[in-house]
Amino acid sequence: MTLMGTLVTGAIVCYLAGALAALLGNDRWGRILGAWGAASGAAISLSLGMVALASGSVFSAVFDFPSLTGFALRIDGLSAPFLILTGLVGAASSVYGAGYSAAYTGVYSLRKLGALFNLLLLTLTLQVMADNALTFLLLWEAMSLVAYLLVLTEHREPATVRAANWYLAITHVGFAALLAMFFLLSAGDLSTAFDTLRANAPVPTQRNAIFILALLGFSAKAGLIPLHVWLPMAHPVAPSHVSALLSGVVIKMGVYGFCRIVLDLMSGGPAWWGGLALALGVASALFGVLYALMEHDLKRLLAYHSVENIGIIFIGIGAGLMFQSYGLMSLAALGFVAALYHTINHACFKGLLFLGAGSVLHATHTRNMEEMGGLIKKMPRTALMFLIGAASISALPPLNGFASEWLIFQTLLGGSHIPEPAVALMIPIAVALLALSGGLAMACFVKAFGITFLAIARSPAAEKAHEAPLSMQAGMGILGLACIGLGLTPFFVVPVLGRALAGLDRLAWETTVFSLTLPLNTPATFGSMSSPLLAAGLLILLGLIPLALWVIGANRRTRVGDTWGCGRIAQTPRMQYTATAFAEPLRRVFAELYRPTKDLSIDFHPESKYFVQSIEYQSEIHPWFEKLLYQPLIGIFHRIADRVRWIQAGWLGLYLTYMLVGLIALLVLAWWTP
Amino acid sequence: MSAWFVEIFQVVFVVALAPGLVGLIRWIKARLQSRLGAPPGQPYRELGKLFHKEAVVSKNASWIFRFAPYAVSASTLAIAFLVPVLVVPRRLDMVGDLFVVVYLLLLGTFWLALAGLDPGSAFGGMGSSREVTVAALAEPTTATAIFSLALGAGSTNLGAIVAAALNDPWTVLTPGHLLAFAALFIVAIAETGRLPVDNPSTHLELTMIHEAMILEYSGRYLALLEWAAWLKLFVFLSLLANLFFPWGIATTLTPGALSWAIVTLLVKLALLAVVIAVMETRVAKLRLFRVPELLTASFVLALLAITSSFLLR
Amino acid sequence: MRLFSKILSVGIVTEPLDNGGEEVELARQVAAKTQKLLGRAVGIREVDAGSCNGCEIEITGLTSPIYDLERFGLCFVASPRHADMLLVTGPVTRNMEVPLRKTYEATPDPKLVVAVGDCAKTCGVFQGSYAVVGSVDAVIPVDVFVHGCPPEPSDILRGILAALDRLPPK
Amino acid sequence: MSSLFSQLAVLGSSLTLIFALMLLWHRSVDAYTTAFAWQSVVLAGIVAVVAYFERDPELYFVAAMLLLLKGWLIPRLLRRMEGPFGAEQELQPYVNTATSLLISGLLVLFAYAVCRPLVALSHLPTRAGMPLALGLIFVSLFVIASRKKALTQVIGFLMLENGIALLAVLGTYGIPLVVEIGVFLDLLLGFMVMQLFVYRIHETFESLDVEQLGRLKH
Repeated sequence: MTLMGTLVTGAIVCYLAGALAALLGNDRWGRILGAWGAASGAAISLSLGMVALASGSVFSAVFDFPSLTGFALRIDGLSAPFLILTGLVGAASSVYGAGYSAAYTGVYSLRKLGALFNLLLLTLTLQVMADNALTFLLLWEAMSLVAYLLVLTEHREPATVRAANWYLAITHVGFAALLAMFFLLSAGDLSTAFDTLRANAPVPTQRNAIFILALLGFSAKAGLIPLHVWLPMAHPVAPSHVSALLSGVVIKMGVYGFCRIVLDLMSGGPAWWGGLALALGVASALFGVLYALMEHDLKRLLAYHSVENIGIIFIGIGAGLMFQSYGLMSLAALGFVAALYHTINHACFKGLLFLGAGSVLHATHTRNMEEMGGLIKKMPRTALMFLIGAASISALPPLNGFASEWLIFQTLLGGSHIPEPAVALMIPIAVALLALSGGLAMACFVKAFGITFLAIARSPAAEKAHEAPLSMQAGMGILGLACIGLGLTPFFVVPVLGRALAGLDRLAWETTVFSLTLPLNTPATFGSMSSPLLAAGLLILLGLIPLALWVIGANRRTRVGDTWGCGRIAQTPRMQYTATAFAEPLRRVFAELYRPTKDLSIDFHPESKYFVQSIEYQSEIHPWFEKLLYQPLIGIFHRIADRVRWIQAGWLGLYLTYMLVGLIALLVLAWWTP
Repeated sequence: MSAWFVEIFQVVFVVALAPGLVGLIRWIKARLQSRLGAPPGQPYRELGKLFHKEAVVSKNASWIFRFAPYAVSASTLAIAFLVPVLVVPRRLDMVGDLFVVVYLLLLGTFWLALAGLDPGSAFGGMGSSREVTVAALAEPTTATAIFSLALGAGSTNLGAIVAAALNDPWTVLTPGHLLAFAALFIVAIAETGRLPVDNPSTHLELTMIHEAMILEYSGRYLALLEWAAWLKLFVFLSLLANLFFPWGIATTLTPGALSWAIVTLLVKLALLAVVIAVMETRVAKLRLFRVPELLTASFVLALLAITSSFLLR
Repeated sequence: MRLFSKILSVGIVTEPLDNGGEEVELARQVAAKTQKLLGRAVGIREVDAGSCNGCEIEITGLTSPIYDLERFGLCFVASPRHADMLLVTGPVTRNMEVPLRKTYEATPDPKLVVAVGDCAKTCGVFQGSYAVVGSVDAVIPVDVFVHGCPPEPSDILRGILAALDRLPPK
Repeated sequence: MSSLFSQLAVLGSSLTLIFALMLLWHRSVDAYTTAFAWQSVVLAGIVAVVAYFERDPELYFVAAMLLLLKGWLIPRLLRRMEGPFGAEQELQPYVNTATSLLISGLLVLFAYAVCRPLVALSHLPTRAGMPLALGLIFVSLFVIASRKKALTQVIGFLMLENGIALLAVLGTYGIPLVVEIGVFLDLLLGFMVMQLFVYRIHETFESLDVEQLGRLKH
């Protein structure tokens, strides 16, 4: 057995053992052993991905047991980055989950949670290895269902059930699209190996249909606009370590699937494919961050940011596809590498942020930012970790978000090489909107960190907050280190990812060799950036400034006093800026996009209208395009459901008759068709 | 060796002259208001005084508040290292391009905005909220203007852009170039908190943007933040001057070329200082909610800049 | 255009400051070190402790082109944290006692206090009122008093400069 | 030589476009009039530049006419019209300022896309300015469509006319002088008629808000 085979088996065994231990053990040991199983399985997944990238070898296995016929697995370059991010986020969130899920003891089933968590990691690990449509679809459905059950963990909350139902509905719309897509792609035989599919190119009209179906199916999973509605509902209600996995890894499977089908199996297509992906990406990036800004539920805010970042990833992929269609191969490679890099980075910082939000939730029992504040003094380590995550997602140098966003910018700048001017003119608009969403993300995370962790506690719950237990800190620490590490080493990560793409055999890359020198020169020779030097420079300057102060003999005395408030007697938390107030200027600026509803009612004194008894002001923001898109659909479903209600009679005999009729019809059909 | 010496010298030069530039703008403005005004060296005295005063820190503030001045000044200093002020080509060009500069600015804004929220004062929150709004809305213009500059030079590296403009001095007059200059000038005004976006000499908390965030700072912290803000203005103006009108910048390391570069840079900056002072005398501060309109206008300018560079390429 | 031709025709209107009458009274000796440190750059925070606003009108005159306090390196600042000197006017009312103390505490050391107007020293016509705590030096230490009801802007300027030991020679 | 010519032509066209954008940014009719006057001056300058490089003395005459009529006479008349109505302000246009600016930016992009084949065919050194002239026409039309005050619309119309003139100068180096003079006369006459209308609107509604015209139906 090869090394990779051993690793695959090891991972499967670990996950299954973890699931079993969680099911059989008592609350305490089941929880801890389940977490160990998941963590060690994830560590193996991580090393599997690394081995695959380092050796460049391909692992493949076809199972021929009677019960597993047609089940085929294969690991190649494209699977490897996804294995790595599954392993990284999986390991961190299982360690974290060991401490975090203790709070569920006696409230919700810990056994189910632990077992499902292991199963989710198992399906995720296998998903990226699937080597035929049947395996892919089976695992896809299994992953969706396990994730659904995990979202349902706190099943006594009505909001949770609602969110889980939305998730289930949309994920199945996506599944239906994928099913149709694979039928078209494999001409009806779902067990055809992907290798055969690569060799047989479908006709162009079919290709377009396949692309549209793939985009629909995978964007439903990835949470691309307009199929993102389930994401801000389902991610917040899941347990936080599960949210980290959902936002960090599960939605990335949409990205993986899209890359697998469109890049690998169909090896690119006409320019409008890329244009469509790019446009959807830009829209997701912008709307995701805009709605995140208005959100005061910490976890929902993070979920909307997932929509934004998936958008950024699709910008990279879309730009890459466009360049590929114009034959600009090195730029295309750059786009895909940037997208993959951002995928891994997003998994790290979003996982970290969800874990941090989980610690806050654990300590304060609320997700509402307006009831937090001052937590940096109560939970300094969580605050530091959240700060690292916030700086990374805001693409601040020298952390990892910056490295990948910089690459995406560089890719887009290459857009001037596109010979079609009408297309080329669309690129600057994408650049501008990407920059806007980057700036807004920074604003949003100043809000998220500032209102949550800084100033004075806004509620008794926040005052009584406590630092998270060690296991949770360790979970956050892993991802925090990953954020810094990935940020400092783009000169290493980029060539490695380039090699992952070079493994795709039918993509004829011109340049997949990226320079390994310290600065990161992009292949189109557009710009250079060196984040390790930048980080070193910043650190040196940070040291030099206090030194300079000491040299000039600056006064080093510090006196602690009250916050200046124009001489008022005392400061209360209510005098602080709230999250709502913080985002108000942007709400006004983008009023045309938000279309907030306003509701003002003033109670006058019965004697005179110059005496006001109470003023009530309410303003809400409902995503109007969701209403525009989903309301009619839901209406249609309701109407159809009303029409076909007569079928239901609640009488067993009738249902058996239906079955009989159905069976006969099938047999007749089978008899007719040769 | 001498190349590295010049790099260091450039930063020292920028850091040393930054307060003087602000003093000069204030002095010209005072003259335009029929006043004698403080001498241009006044900001140096202010810094000297602030460094020797004690610091008062709010009891609600955390380490973020104390760390932010260092973070802000370090990121601004890093920008001073990256921007070509006197010489091209540069050794440090590979460390960061124009995007790095823009995101380092955002890094400073990020820390300053957090520091504004930290003491829990309403003013600080207001300042942070407005600062991040303006910073976020200025981003599209900046990115688009960078795009149009990069189109001309084939690179986002600052040294390459300046070198390209030096090679072909007539590109300076192309509309793409001029429009991008106008767009970036508006961004520079918004980012450095000058009129009509923010009034640097206001004392009314409700109209402040930048000042509101540093209302809580005193002593050495305040000195660092003020210096960083002045440095930002200096770097922004010399960036504008050198990217769009690179005449005079040294291409060799001879003392003659360097001193000529210093002279031309000072002349360019003095001209820009006069422009800013005259403009600040002429225009009133915009209402906060007209600022986005101004930034939109700058974005449209940048977009036009790109379209015309595309066409003339 | 019209604006700038006007500016050109008006020219500089700032009047030189001479060593005027006996309106300035040094309440206590300011440390030489402080005077040296604050010498030529002073941030001033104005605190109205309950005045009739007569003094405020005169203080507003300081920023005008005629008196132009900026030529001495003085400027008004927005927060006591940025200030080196408090310019206090009026008798201290009960409501303003705590804010005045808080402002004094909020100002980083070393700092100076200049009390402007007769009320600040004697409480003026408000003396003995139930709403008044007393003169400014009853609440915080004062370095210089400037007499007058209200004092002229140039007297206020002289008072500020006296605290810094920078009065122009007679 | 010809590169300088084309640079100047494009620069001038960009300037005229920017003056049109000012209409969207400012709110007072006074500023609109100023913008229009400067735009006309720049237009006259472009015509003079074309005349210089193409050695076409007739165009000098056209430039002078432009300067006199649009740079001086019409702005003067416009300012005089403002007198009786007081300071009119465009406070609530149909589309807000920021969105208007974005839309006009996109309109210019669109103009570039539309002009692409035209520019590719032409060999004139001025061809690069043609998309900008078309953009000016689009933006002026947008001003007329999105603004409520009658005076703004009049200025929008005048800028539209400037755009057409610019396109003619850049695309064909001007039309015959006779036609040009006829156009000028038409323009003056049109302006008079519009002036009359504006007076009547004001008389009837005590306001220059063209939304009020909807009331004429009843």
